[in-house]
Amino acid sequence: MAQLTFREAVAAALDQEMARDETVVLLGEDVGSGGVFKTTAGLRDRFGPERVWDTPISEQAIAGAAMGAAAAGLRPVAEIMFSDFYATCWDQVANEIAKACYMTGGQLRMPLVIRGSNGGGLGFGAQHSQSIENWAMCVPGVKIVSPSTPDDMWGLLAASIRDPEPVLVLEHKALFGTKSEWPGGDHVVPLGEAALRRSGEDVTLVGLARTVGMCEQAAVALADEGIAADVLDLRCLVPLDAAAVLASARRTGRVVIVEENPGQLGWGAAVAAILAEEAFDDLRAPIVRVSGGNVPLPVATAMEAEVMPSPEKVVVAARGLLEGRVPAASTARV
Amino acid sequence: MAQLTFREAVAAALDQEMARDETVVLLGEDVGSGGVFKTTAGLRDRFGPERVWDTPISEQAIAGAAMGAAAAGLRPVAEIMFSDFYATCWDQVANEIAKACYMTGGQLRMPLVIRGSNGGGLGFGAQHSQSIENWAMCVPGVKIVSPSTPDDMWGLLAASIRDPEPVLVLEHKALFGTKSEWPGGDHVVPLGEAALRRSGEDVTLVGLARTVGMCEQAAVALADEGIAADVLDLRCLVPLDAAAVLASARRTGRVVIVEENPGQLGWGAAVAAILAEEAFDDLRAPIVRVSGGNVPLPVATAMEAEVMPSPEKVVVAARGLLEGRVPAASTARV
Amino acid sequence: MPRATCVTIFGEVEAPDVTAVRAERAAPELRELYERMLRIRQFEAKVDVLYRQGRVRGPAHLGLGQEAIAVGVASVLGPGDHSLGTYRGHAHALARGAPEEAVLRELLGRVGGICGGKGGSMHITSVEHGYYGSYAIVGGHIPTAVGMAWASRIRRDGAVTACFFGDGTTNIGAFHEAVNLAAVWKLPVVFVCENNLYMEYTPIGDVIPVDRPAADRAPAYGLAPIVVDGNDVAAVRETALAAVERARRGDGPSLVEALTYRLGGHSVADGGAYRDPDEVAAARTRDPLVRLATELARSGAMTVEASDALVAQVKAEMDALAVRVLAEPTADGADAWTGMWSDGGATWRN
Amino acid sequence: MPRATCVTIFGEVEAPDVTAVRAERAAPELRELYERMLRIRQFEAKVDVLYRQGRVRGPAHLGLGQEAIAVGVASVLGPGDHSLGTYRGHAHALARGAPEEAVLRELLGRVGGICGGKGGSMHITSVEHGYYGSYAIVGGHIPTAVGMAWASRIRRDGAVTACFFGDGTTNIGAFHEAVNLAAVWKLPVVFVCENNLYMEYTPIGDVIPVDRPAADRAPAYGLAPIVVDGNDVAAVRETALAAVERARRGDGPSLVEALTYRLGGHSVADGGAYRDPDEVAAARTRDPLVRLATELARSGAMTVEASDALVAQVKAEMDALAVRVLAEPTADGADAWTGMWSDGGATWRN
Ligand SMILES: Cc1ncc(C[n+]2csc(CCOP(=O)(O)OP(=O)(O)O)c2C)c(N)n1
Ligand SMILES: Cc1ncc(C[n+]2csc(CCOP(=O)(O)OP(=O)(O)O)c2C)c(N)n1
Ligand SMILES: [Mg+2]
Ligand SMILES: [Mg+2]
Repeated sequence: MAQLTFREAVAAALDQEMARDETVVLLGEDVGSGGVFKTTAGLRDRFGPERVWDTPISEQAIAGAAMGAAAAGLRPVAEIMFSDFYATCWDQVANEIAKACYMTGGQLRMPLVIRGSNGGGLGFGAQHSQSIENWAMCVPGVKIVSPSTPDDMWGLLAASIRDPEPVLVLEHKALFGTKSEWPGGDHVVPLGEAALRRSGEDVTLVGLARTVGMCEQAAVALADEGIAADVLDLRCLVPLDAAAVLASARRTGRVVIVEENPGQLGWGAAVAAILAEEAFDDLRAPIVRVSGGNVPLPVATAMEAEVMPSPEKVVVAARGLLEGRVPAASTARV
Repeated sequence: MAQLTFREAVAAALDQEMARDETVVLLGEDVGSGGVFKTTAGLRDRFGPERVWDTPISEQAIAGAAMGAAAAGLRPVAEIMFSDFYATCWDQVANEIAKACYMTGGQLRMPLVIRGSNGGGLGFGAQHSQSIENWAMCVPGVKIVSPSTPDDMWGLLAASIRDPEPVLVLEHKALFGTKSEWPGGDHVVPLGEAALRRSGEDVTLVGLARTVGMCEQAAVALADEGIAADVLDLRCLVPLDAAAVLASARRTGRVVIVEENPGQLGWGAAVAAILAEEAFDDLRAPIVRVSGGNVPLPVATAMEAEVMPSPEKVVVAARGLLEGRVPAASTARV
Repeated sequence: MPRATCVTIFGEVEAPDVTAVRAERAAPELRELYERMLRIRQFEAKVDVLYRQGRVRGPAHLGLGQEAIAVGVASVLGPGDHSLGTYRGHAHALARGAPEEAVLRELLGRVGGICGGKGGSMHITSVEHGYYGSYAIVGGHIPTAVGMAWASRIRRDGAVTACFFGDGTTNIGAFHEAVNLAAVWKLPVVFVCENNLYMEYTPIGDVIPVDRPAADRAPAYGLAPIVVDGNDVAAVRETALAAVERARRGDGPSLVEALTYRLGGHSVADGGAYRDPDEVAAARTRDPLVRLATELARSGAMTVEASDALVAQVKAEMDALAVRVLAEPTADGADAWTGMWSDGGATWRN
Repeated sequence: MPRATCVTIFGEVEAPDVTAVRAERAAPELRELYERMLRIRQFEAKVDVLYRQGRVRGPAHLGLGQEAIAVGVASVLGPGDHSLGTYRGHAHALARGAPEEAVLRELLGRVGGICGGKGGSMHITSVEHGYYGSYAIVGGHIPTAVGMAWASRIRRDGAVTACFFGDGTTNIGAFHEAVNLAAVWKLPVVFVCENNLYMEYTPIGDVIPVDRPAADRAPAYGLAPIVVDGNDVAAVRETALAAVERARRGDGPSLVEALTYRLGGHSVADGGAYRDPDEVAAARTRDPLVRLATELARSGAMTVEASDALVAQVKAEMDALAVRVLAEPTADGADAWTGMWSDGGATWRN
C-alpha cells in the first residue's frame, strides 16, 4: 500500500477539505510556492490564487485576516510558519480569536484553523524550536491539536477544518519525514479522543506528537525488562480526553507524562494536576514527568539532546517508579 | 503609623530605586502624567523627562526599548498598562528578552523590569482582566513576581529593579486600593521566598497576589470549624520557593491551591505536579485546585464572580479534603 | 489625487477627496442625521449619569462630540456592509441600528444584554445590524476588519467593511500590518481614524513624528491622504461615500482621518485634567450637534423651538428607558459557563 | 532633502543623501574594504560547503552578494557604536571584527563557539566588537536597536546604533513601532534595509503596495527617503557616514534602503528555484566583489593578478581554519544547563 509522509499528510488534508468545501481558503507566507516545509505543495496549482494567498511577513494581519474571514463565514486556514512566531500575533490568537464568540454572547463564530511547524530537535535554536502547546493551553477558547503520525496528521487536520471552533494545529517539524500507510478515501479523525497506542498493566506513558514515539520506544525497551506499559497518545490538549488518562492511570496506578514543552509550566503539569485531584486514591506511585528543559533551546547537538525528552529518559523514569523511587530523570526539576 | 496603599507602594518603590540608581528609567503610555492607575504619580516631577518617558501606543517598541536599554547597561522599567497587552509584545518578552542572555552565551544581560496591572474582579471584561502569570511561566528565562500586600509590592518591586535578570511584575488591579503600614526606610523584599501568612497543621492553602487574601479569609472561617490552615503566599512563580510548599505539604498532608488564572493550565498545575512527584508519599488527600474558570472573563457582576476563586470556594475545598471527598468546588474541571 | 484645503475647527487642512462622489445618490435629510446623532448623544449622556451613580460595571468610554463620524459613515453603509469599532463603540453600534435597550441592558448588567452580559461597554456588538464588534485592545480589530473585507473580495459579495479607531492607534503594529495588507490585496475596506487629538491623556502630537496620524501615513501604503472635518456630518458623509464607492468598485481601501474632539474624558472615570480648559471650551462651541442645529435653523429645516423640543423628548425617552431597564433582573451568574463554543457550552475536557 | 537620481544595478533610483558627509574624514583604502568583503565572502563560501557536507546543524542564511552593505556600514562605525542584525548575520558580525574562528566553532558546534554553542548560525553575537546580536524573528530586533539608541540619548554617550534587516521586514508591525518611536524621540539609530528583492521565496513587489519597501515608508515617520546601490561599497559608506553623523549630531534616525541581491538561496537549504535564472545571472555580473576588483584594477590600486592571488590566499586560510576547527571537540551537552541567568545558572526553583 502507498506510503504517506507526515509532510504529505498536511497537504493531503488541505487538498481533501478544499475540494470538499469551497469556503476553505489558505493564507500565509510563501504558501503559494508550497511553503518552507512543503506542506502546501501543489495547492495553488489545483485551487488557484483565489483559494491560496501569499501574504507579506505580517503575522498579526495573517491571524487577524483569518479571524475576520471566519466571522464573515469562510473557513480560513492560516499558516504560522514556525510556532515561535505565534508570539508576534498572540493578541489576535489569545485576546481576539479565543474570546470573540464568548464576549459577544455568541454573535461571532470562529471556524478557523491556524497551523504550522512546532517543536525542536533539529538544531533550529531558541527562536525556531519551541513547543508552544503550553502557551495555547493557557488560553480558554481555542482547541489544540498536535498529531503524532501521518495518518493522524491528515485526519485531525481535516477534522479541525470542519470544526466550528478556532483550532490551533501544531505540526511537529521533526515528524515531517516520518511515514505511515496511506489512509483510504475521505479521512477524518475526531478531535478529543486519545489513542491507546499500546497497552500494558504496569505503567501509563502519556505523550503528545513527537513524544508519543518516544513513549512507544520506551515501552518496547521496558517490555524487555518485564515492564508492560500503556502508551496513550493525547492527540489534542483541548478538548482533552481526560477520561482516557484517568482510566489508564486507575488501571496501572503509575504514570509517566512525557512532554516536550518546558516542564516549568507544561501541559504535562495540567495532566498531572488532574490525576492528583481525581485519581489520587488509585495512584500507587508519584506522578513523574519527563519534560523539555527549562531553558531556551540550544543549537549544539549534545546540548539540545540534553534538554529534550528521550526514550532513555522515559525508561529510567518508568523503571524508577516500578522500583519505588522518584527517578532523577525528570527534567522538570532543573 | 502612616498607611500605604498598594497603588502608592508601586510609586514608592520606583521613587526609592530611581533616587538610589540613576540608571533606572521608566517608559510607558501616560506614565508621565502618573499612569491610568496612578502608580507612577509624581515621578516625572521629581526625576524629570529624561528619567520618565511617555511612549506612543506601541507595546512592541516599549518592551523592545527596555530590552535594548538593558543590553546597553541601563535598568529600564517598562509599564504594560494591562497585562492582557503583553499579547501585543509577546515576541519581545518570550522570544527576545527571555532568551537573549542564554542564546548569546551570556554576552547580553537583561536587567529590566516590566510591570503593570494584572487580574480581574472589577468587571473590565475579557480583554482587560486576565491573570497572565501562566503565560509567563510557560517561558523559561524571565522571573515572575506578583505581590499580595502593599508592603510586598514595594519591597518586591524594589528587589526586581535591583535584580540582574528580566523580571515581570504583575500588580493585581483589585489590590491597588488595599492598605498596610508604611514600611521603614530602604525597603527591599528578596525574590524567591514564599511567606507563611498563617500556620496550621490540617491543610495548606497556597495563593498568589489576590488569592492570598482569599486563603486568609478562608483560613479564618475554617478555624471556626476547627480546621487549622497554613497560608502560603508564593510571592514569586520564578524563582519558585518549592521547598516552602513541599515543607508545608509534608506537614499537613493536604493542599488546596488557589489561583486566579484559568485552571486549564495555571500555575497551580505546576505546583500540584511538583507535589504529586516529590511529596506523594506524604500526601493524605488529593491535591485540589480552586482556579479561575476556563472561559474568557465576563463583565456582569454575578458572572465574573461565578468564574473567580473566592474564600467560600476555598472553604468548601478544604472542608471537603478534611471530610475525605474531592470537593465539587474545584472549577478546574469546568 | 487633488489636494484642495478646507477650513475646519482645527484650522486649514486638506479637503476630503470627493472626486468619486456620485450625484445620483440623494443625501437623506440632514434633519434625519441630526436625530440619529441626538439619540446617541442623549443615550451616552444618560450612560454618563448612570456610571456616576455606580450602576455601570467596568469602564465606559463615551464618544460625546464624535457622533458625526459614526452617523456620517453609517449613513452610507448598506445592510450587507460590516463595521467594527473600539471600546469607544456605543455610537458605532447604535448608528448601525443596534437597539438602545439591549445595549443599555448590557451596560447595566441586566438580563437580555446585547452580549448576554459577557461583553459590557467595551465589547458592544450587533452582528444582526452589521456591527461586528467593539474591541478593547488598541489596533487589535483592524486586522479582523481586513479579514472581513478579504472574505468579501473572495466571495465577490459587494460588501464593504468600515473600521473605526483613534489617532493614537496609528502607532501600533497591527495598524501597519492591516492597512498594508488591505492595500496589497486591494480590499474593500474603509479605515476611519477618529482623530480626537488625544491618546488617553497624552496629546497625539507628542507621540507622532508627523503632523497627521493617519493622513501622513497613508502614502506609505500607496493610499491618498484624506482629512475631513469630523464634526461636520455632511462632510463625513460625502467623504465616506467616496471611499465606500471606491471600495465597491474594487479599487481598494481608503484611510480617512476625521478631525474631532472628545468633549468628555478618555473614559467616564477620567476628568480630563490634562487638557487646557480653553481648548475644551473652544471645542464645545464646535459641538457637531450644536453646529448642525444652528445650520438646520438657518436653513429653516428645523426651528430652534423644534430642536429644543426634540432634545427634551429624546432625553425623556432615555430617562424612561433607564428606569425600565434598571427594573429588570441582573444577569444570571450561571450563564458564565455557557457560550464559549458554538454548541453553547464551555467545557474543555471530558 | 535634494533628490538627485543615480543609476544602480536596478536602474534609476534616488541618489543617497550625502549633503552631510564631511570631507575631513579620509576614506580608508578601497583595497582594505575589498579585503574585508573578500574574507567574509570566502568565509561564507566555506560555510556553504561545510553545510552541504552536513557539518552545520540547523539552518544557515548566507549574505553572499550583500557584503558591501555590512562592510560599508561597519567602516563608519566606531568601537563604541552598536550594530544588530538578523539570522543572515555572519557578515555583520565579521564586519565588526568578530573572530572568524569563534564564529566557525559556533557554526560547527565545537567548544569555544562565540555563543557557547547555544546560538548557532542565526544568533551570532559579539558584544566585545559592538555587535549586539543576530535575531531570527523577523523585525524582533528593531525595537531592541531603538532601545540601545535610547540609552545613548539618555547617557549622552555619543554612540550610534546601526540596525540591519531585509525588505520583507518592512511589512511587520515591529518595524513600524520601532522606526516610529526612534523618530518621535529623535534617537541616534541608523536603520539599514537590505533590499535583496525577496522575502524568502516571494518577490517583495508582490507583497508591498509601494515601489520601495523602506524608502517609500520613510516619510510616514518624518524621515527622508534614502536609496543607495548596496553593491557599491563606496556609495554605501558615504550614505552610512551621512546617516551616522546625523545621528551623532542629535538630528535623529535615518532609514536607508540599500539595493542588493542575494546570490544564493534564502538559506543554504534553498535552491532558489523560484527565481528566473537570467535574473540571477544578471545579478552575478553585478557581484560587489567583482565590481570592486575591476575598479581596483582599472584604478591601478590592485592588479588582477594581485587580487587573484589574494582570493587564493584567503580561500586557503578558510580551508585551513575549517580543518583546524573540525579537529576540535564538540560542545558539551552539560553546558545546556548553564547561563540562563547572569550568575551562570539556569535553575528556576529551589
Ligand atoms: C494594545 C493596547 N495598549 C494600550 C491600551 C490602553 N488604551 C486604551 S485606549 C488608549 C488610547 C487610545 O487612543 P486613540 O487611539 O486616540 O483612541 P481614543 O481613545 O482617543 O478614541 C489606550 C492607550 C489598549 N487598550 N491596548
Ligand atoms: C515573524 C517572522 N515571520 C516569518 C519568519 C520566517 N522568515 C525568516 S526570513 C523570512 C524572509 C525575510 O525577508 P527579508 O526581510 O527580505 O530578509 P532576507 O531574508 O531577504 O534577508 C521569513 C519570512 C520569521 N523568521 N519571523
Ligand atoms: Mg484619540
Ligand atoms: Mg529580502
